[in-house]
Amino acid sequence: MKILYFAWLRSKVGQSEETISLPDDVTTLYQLITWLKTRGPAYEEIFTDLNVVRVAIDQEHITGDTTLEGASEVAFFPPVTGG
Amino acid sequence: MKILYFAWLRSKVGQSEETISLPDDVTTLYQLITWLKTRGPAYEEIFTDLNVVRVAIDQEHITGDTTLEGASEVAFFPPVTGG
Amino acid sequence: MVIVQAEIFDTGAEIARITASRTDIGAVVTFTGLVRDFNDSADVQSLTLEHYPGMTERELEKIEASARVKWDLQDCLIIHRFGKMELAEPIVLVITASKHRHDAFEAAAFLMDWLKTKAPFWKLEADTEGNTDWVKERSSDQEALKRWQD
Amino acid sequence: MVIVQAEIFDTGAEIARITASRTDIGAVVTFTGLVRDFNDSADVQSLTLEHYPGMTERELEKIEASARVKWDLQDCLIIHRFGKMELAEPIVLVITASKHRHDAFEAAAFLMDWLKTKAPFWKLEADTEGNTDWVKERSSDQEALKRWQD
Repeated sequence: MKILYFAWLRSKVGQSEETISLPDDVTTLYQLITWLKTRGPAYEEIFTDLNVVRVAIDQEHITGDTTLEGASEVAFFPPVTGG
Repeated sequence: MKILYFAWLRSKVGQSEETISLPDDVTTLYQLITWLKTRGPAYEEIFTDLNVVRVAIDQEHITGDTTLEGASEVAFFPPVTGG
Repeated sequence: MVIVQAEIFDTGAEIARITASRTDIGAVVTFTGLVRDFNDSADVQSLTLEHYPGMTERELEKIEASARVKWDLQDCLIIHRFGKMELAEPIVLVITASKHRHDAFEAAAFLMDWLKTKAPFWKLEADTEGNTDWVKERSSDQEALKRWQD
Repeated sequence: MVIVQAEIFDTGAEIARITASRTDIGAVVTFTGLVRDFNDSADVQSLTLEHYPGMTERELEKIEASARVKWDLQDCLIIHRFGKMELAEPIVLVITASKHRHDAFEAAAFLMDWLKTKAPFWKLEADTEGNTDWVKERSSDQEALKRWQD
């Protein structure tokens, strides 16, 4: 699964994109976030306040928890600030 | 006094501008219109329905009757139709 | 600035002139009105705009001043043509430049509503057979202007 | 049409392209957003816009389609730049062409309110001393968008 980070989330994590193999027990978005937070302090930090993190799965905005079944791309980013 | 006509009022009267000497008893706008109507059928016609005639005195819109004292230019035109 | 002219104008050139060497403008809105092929008549071929030289400029300058009082504008331009115009030619241009987009949008819409109802211009349309017709005042335009009245 | 590009665009050229050889357009509204010298930071020197390639285009195409449903538009163009932009450079362009001015104005204002709040772009401002700062979401922009919700 491809994970994308934008703006300050990208700066903190230090990369814009990574491809990961999900553990079997990670099947929903919240489980993914919880699992990502175990991967180091930068991940811990970007997901501290989920009010300032937006999510898109396969390029569609998501609010709330949802299954990751069939998803190939999950993106995390701050609220957009437009043009 | 200079009298100006625009759009279809100009077409009917057949001129865009004329300079007239007002009779002594013509001192207000309504008196001017009444007097102009005596000058021929074209004038009679353009002033038949005053709801469709607009007036400016010295390039300021006027509604209702008013004195012509000090005025040098009276313009008659239909409601404007813009750009 | 207000310009009343017979010549065609170029919207792009006017935007460039307004924004040139300025760094305090965040939003530029332009409205360009064009001659289109149907209006009151079934098939408009050309349009002739008669105006009241002198009064037209005065009135446009007054409304530009009003817009600058109502909204925070860095610049404002009105160009209005008179005389004969062919299909697809530009008739009127409003450009508003502001720090913020809402001021630019609102001021441009206000100016256009005013220009369509109050500016001393009269339209004569000619169809493909050469018939001409003075365009009537439209009540929808008068309604549009009402929303700006305090 | 939606274009997401790094290159500078020319508003005048885009207007010309949209109106060329058409006689059914009565009103063209353009909105051009420019980099200006103060925003969140005291003195902005340049702006870098990050976007989400693929998703950005999809989202812009969706909102363009919405605008074409809500209003009677003859044409509609959105150009949005990404990457680094210097002071006074254009960032975003919306052009709406319609028979009637209200459709053109409303659609352009709607698209800009949406672009300012919903389009997947993130702004990084750099000041004269080289400090950079991610721009925060603004509640005034969110408020602006609310007026379009049914």
